[in-house]
Amino acid sequence: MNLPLYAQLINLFAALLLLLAFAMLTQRRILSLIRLFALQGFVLMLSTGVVAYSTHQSHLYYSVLLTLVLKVLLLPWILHRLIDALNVRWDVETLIDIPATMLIGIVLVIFAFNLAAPISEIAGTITRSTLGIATASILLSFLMMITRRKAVSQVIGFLAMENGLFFAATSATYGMPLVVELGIALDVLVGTFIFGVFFFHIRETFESLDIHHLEKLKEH
Amino acid sequence: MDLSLFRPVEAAVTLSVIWLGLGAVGLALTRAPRVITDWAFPAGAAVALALAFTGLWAMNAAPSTAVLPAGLPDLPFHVRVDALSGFFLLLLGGVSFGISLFSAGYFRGAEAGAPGLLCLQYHVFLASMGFVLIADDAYLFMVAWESMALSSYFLVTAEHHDERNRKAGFIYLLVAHLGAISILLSFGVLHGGLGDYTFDALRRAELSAFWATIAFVLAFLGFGAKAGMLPLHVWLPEAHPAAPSPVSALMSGVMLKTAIYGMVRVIYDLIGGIRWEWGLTVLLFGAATSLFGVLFALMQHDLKRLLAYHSVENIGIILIGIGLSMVFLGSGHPVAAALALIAGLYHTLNHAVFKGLLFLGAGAILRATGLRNLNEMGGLIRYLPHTALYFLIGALAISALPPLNGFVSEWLTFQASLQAPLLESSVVRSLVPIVAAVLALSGALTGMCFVKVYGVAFLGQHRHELPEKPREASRWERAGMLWLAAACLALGLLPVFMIAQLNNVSQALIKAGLPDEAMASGWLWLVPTSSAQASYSPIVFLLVIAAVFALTYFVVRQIYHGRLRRADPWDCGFPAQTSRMEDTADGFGQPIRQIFAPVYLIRREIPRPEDPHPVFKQEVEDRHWAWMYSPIARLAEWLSGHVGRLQQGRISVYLLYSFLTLIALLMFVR
Amino acid sequence: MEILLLLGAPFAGGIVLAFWGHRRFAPELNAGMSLLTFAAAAVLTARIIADGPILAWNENFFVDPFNVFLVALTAFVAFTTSLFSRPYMRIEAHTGRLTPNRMRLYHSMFQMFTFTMLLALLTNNVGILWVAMEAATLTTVLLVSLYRTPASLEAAWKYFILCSVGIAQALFGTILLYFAAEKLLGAGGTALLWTHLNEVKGELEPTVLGLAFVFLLVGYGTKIGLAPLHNWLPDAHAEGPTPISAVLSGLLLNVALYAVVRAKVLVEGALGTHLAGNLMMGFGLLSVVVAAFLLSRQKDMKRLFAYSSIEHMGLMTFAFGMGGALATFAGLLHMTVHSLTKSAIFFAVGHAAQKSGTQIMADIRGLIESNPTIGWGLMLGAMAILGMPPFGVFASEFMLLTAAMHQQPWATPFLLAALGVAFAAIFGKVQPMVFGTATANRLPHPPALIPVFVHLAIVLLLGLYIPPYLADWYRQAAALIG
Amino acid sequence: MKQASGIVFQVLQSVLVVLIAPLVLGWVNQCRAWLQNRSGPGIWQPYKVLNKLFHKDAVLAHNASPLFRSTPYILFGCMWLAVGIVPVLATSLPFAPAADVIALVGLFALARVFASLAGMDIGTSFGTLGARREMMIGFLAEPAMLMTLFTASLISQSTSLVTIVETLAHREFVIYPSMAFAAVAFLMVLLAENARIPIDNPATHLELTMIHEAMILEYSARHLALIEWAASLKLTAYITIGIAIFVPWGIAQAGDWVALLVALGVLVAKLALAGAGLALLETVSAKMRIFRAPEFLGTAFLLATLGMLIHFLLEQ
Repeated sequence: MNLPLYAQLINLFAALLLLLAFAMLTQRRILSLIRLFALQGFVLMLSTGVVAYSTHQSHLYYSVLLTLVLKVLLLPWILHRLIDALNVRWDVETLIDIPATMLIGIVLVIFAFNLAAPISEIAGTITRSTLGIATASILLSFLMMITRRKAVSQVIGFLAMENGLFFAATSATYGMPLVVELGIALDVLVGTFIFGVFFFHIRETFESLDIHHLEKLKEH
Repeated sequence: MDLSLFRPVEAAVTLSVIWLGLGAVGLALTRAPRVITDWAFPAGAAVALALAFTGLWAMNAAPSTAVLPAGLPDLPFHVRVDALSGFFLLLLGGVSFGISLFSAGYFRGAEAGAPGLLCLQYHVFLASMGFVLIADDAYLFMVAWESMALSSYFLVTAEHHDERNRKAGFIYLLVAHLGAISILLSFGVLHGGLGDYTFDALRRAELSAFWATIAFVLAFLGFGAKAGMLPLHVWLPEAHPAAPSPVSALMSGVMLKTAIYGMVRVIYDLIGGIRWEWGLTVLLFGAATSLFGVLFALMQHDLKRLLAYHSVENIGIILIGIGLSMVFLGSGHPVAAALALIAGLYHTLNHAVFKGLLFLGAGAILRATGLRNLNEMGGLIRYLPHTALYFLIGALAISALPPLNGFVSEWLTFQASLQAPLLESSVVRSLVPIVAAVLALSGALTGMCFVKVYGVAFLGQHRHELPEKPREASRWERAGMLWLAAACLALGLLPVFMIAQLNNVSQALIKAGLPDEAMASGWLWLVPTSSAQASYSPIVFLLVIAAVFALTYFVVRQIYHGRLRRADPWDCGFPAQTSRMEDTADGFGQPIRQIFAPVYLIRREIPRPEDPHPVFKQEVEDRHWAWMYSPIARLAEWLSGHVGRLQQGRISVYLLYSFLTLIALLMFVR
Repeated sequence: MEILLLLGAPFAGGIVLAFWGHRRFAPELNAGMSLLTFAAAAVLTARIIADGPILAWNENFFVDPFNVFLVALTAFVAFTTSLFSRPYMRIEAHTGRLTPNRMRLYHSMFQMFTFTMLLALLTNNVGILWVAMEAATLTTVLLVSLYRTPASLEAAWKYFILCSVGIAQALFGTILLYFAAEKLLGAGGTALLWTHLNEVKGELEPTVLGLAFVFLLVGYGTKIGLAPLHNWLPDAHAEGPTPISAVLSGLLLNVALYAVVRAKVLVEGALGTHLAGNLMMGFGLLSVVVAAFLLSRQKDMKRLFAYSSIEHMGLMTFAFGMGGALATFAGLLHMTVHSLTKSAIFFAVGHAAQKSGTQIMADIRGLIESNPTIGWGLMLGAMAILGMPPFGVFASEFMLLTAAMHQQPWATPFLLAALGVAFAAIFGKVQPMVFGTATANRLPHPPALIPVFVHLAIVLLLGLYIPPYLADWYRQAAALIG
Repeated sequence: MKQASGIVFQVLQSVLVVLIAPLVLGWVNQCRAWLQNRSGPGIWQPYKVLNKLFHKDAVLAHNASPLFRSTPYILFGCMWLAVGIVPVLATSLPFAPAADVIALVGLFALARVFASLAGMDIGTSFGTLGARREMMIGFLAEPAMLMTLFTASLISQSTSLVTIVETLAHREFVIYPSMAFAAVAFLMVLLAENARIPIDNPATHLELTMIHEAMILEYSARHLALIEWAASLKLTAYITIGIAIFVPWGIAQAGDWVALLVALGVLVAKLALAGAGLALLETVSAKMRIFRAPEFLGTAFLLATLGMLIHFLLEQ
């Protein structure tokens, strides 16, 4: 089948997003995690732009702008500042070793595609196949949050999940209503700030950002 | 005044509300304890008396209903007073009258602390019992039921500095609450999904045999737990002794009876369509309970604990009566059923009276000597002559000795069990006599137990040096005991009147009563079915004995002489006589402990031969803890241990939980 | 208009207190703002009772019997909590556990939290609802770690991560909802308005809504504290300052449940099956059982009552899942009485902890002597929460259990066992704290126990007499939820 | 007229039985003496003993309570009532309906309780010991007795002795297997309740074994006399109950003077036989250890219950 160009582009970006999600899942070093996160944001912005252009959804341009400012520039910058301030550049050790994580990830992707298939059937939008990818990247970043042991990388996982959601929103439904988008963006921003505050508190309390310090409250 | 406007139900509601009001007054007057003891409690007693008369009135009047302006939106509080609740109101009022009088004297700086709070809890307790008896919808019933448990819980823990009292209160409220939930579920079964919880609706809903049986079992267990039926009795011997004595009297005398009321109300009235299998269940549980209760009572040396175990026994006897009537009713012999039901209800009343009396007596002893342990008492008849007399009456009554009231109800129960030949199923027919045998055995054992109690506590020489000479009970206290003792005599000598009243109850409840011949045979002769079959006249009984007594006394004095010499006891010429040589309470129970050894869980500490100060210790414990309660507790512990593993602090694991939940649900949905 | 005031008061309060929150009069100001909010809520409620549901601000706000009673409840509990927090936070500051800056943060965030709660309740826009829920997390997370102890940090961190991740799932659910709706209602704002969705719920795409509900349930369910998503809840309740525990238990959980119920209405409408209800029943029952068994292991009293909150939220979820007029009525009533009782308990617990300088139950004895009001407050509160009549909790549990016995008999043994275990656990731990011989010190400021007894009085009233307007208010709500 | 003669009969019977009760005791002792190749004291001995006792001065312990003093009279009254109720000579006496078999057992229980309380009153070691043993015997004997009587009353559909006697006496002779069990049980109870061998030995004051004697150690003179008399009354009452239930033939209706004379003769014969039999039994059997007593009575209880069951299984 031959889709129109922009549809192919969107699918390409979608594929890129998935790839990046995998890359983040396997990435050991925090710095490069942040770079990957920024890159993901960038791809997200591009895809949103294409969708906006192709479907003439004017309000999507705002979200393009939003993505650029927030996900490509602001958040990575904040994260950089954080790890500079806390100098936690060392490698991230994971709970499960990388290959196993990869395998689980692949299983998840298949699962997500199956999940999204029936929906994509009924999707009216040109970008039907992307929903599955969005779902997949959400699950993948979830998996990443589970497997990481450093607070920072967990946060990055969370943000990546937001990206996945955002992508789902734009590609599957041409974006949510603007007010909602703004609200979401605001929450993400505030959230990140608060995360930052936490890093400092945790650090000054435990001299490290390793979350195995945070395992005292338990039931046995 | 127009009686059509003012019916038993209004009277009952008003009086219960007045009780609540008295409680509030008591709380308000915490600063003035004397006012509370001198006015609030006597006022409560007056209310009780009025309530008793209301009950009597209701037993001879048509059922009257009313709706209170409160409750759930679709379910305002319905109240109804019919013959059955009338009878129990009579019980509540009559017994609590004596107890309130006693309390008026007792709570002046006795065991329990602030009279203000006590007055509140005491009267709320009474009022909630009143509401239990007149409730006509499941919700009001449950509310009153649990308020009863709650207020009595606070009374039990009035002495909360004592660790044992706290433990007792805990077990008590726990069992009460579980029982309540089971009753609640029984109501849930009964109301066939129509969102209406009035008892009328519950009566109307017809159930399949299966669901009816479920409802019966739930109700039986729920009320049984409150009544102290085996094996749910464990709270009773803990809680009743812990409370201040008048409260123990109230709990043992009246509260247990509300459980009987609930059982009769729900099984006979609401569920209906009684099956003889149910009756057999009740019968067997009753027999086991009565035997067990008295056997453990014989092992006690704490007076109040002993009395509590006797409550267990008597509940068993009452259950035997009710079970018999259910068996007869279920196999279609309404007249015999009526007889058994009347026997059961009459014993309910009698037990309320004499058990109340005995607990008050125990209270008087406790107050005079500060003792609860029988092994330290002795010779009290010389210090507390009045209490001794009243206690003797109570003891004879509970031992089912003619001509007192305990005997009448046991006699009726025997008569009912002798109707067994009517039954078709030969199994049941041959089970009933065995139950009768058990009843006879436990009756005789009760006699032994109270010879022990009275002999050890009041007779002989006292085994314990008291700080000062014990003082006889105050006027209020004596009045309370006198009232109940008189009731014992009256119910024992003139049973016919009460039986006639109970006949109304049974007419109203199972549409059957005693045959007319029985009713027609006059006030002197108590006749269950026909005078050819059996008859009993306590008055003739008493008169003959009295006459012979007087005659002999007179004759002996006249023909011979009345000369008398006082000397030391002879005792086979044994030189020394110390109080340590007489039997203790434990010693008195020793033969029983030997004969029924398998029943008990006995822990002995036998001193080593070289022990300079040998101490022989022996504890008799209840097996039910071992085989029933501890395992449940351990199971819960174990489960919670494993559930606790879920939560072991690692955030990654928590994330994993939500992740897996998500995946699982997604798979489930697709 | 009332809506403007209702939302404006706490928002303004949040801004103002962000600057003056450390002043001497700050607690009074805080209480005043809450009072203003409560007044507005009362007016609004009166109006809704008078002339039915309203839509405001081009349909962005929607008030119907269901949410207005939650609005009133929220405003009321927020107000009483602010009253309670006056002496409480003073004492905390006095004992040096809090610096002025943190007082500022506390007061401002308290108001902001109220704002987000009310916004979540009032908005008609499912998306805004989500935003408000997330914002609620953000406002409270720093309060949980207010004491900066390692434990509080850990609790806050878990709270933050778990709730954010959960809420992210909810967002995806919302997106799917929008995705399904825009085909019918077209792109743009209207497709997220609950009223519109409710009208067309019949035609919504079942498969999509099924998925959407799963994500929404997992998302908001994390906030409700349904097992096994509940793990943040006890930590957050136990480590934060007590007023926050009170509002978390009393308000946040309710609002999250509100969101799920709103979703359930749509999904059931779309699927025509009872799937959503069954899921909710399953989660509810699981939470009840798990919480009941965890109760007996607790040593920290705030943790204990946190678990009891999980148990009761489970009961409500079960009730709403079961559906039917009676059960839903019971659920709504239980929402009300639970938040009142639980916040009252937390008030009492807070002062008890301050009085004896610890939250460890084993070290607390004889409250009834050291301070009878606290002692009785705690005892009666515990009795109420354990479903002892004549308190209102019993009324709702009565309806709930009887309804369950009729509709879902299989569930009643679990409920029975769980309630029994919970009773044994809580009661067995509260009794020794209240009774016995006292071990306690004086408080620098007189405790505020009026709220405790006001709450308990209302709960008692609801147990004995439910005013008719409240009743048919519930009934209308029940009719809405179905 | 009927009433009047009924009253007369009632008084006559009671007085008669009360008067001959010691004679029965004396007869039993005499038979025992003969069986043991002793020339006994003669059957009038009990009367002499009573007379002697009545003449003596009563000696009372310092701490004796009113209960202690009134007990002998109560016992005597109870036993008098008992023999007044049991149809010894004639049926349908006016007092008869006042108590049925259950009440009769209750009456004996009442007497037993008072006796034991009196035993504990002084607080001597032997008194309490006796009381405890008495109650231990009693709590097994009483239900056993009740069960035996129930067997009879199930056969005659009534618990009133009169009806039992009349149905058993005046219906055509039927063999009831259940009654055999009942009879054995009744005999055992009789032995136990009246402090006879093998349970107790009335003729000894051996501390280790005595039961009944231990209780009344502190009594003297008139009190003791009354107690002894009551004891003999009790024995007579039990024997007559046994007669009435198991060999009721020859009893008279109230108001029938001729039949009365016959009945009197028959009664004397029956009593003589019973007494002799009792003596024989006591002679051939040996006193058993006190802790075997429960087994003995337990057996009686089981036999009686078994009798009832057999009645239900065979005779319905």
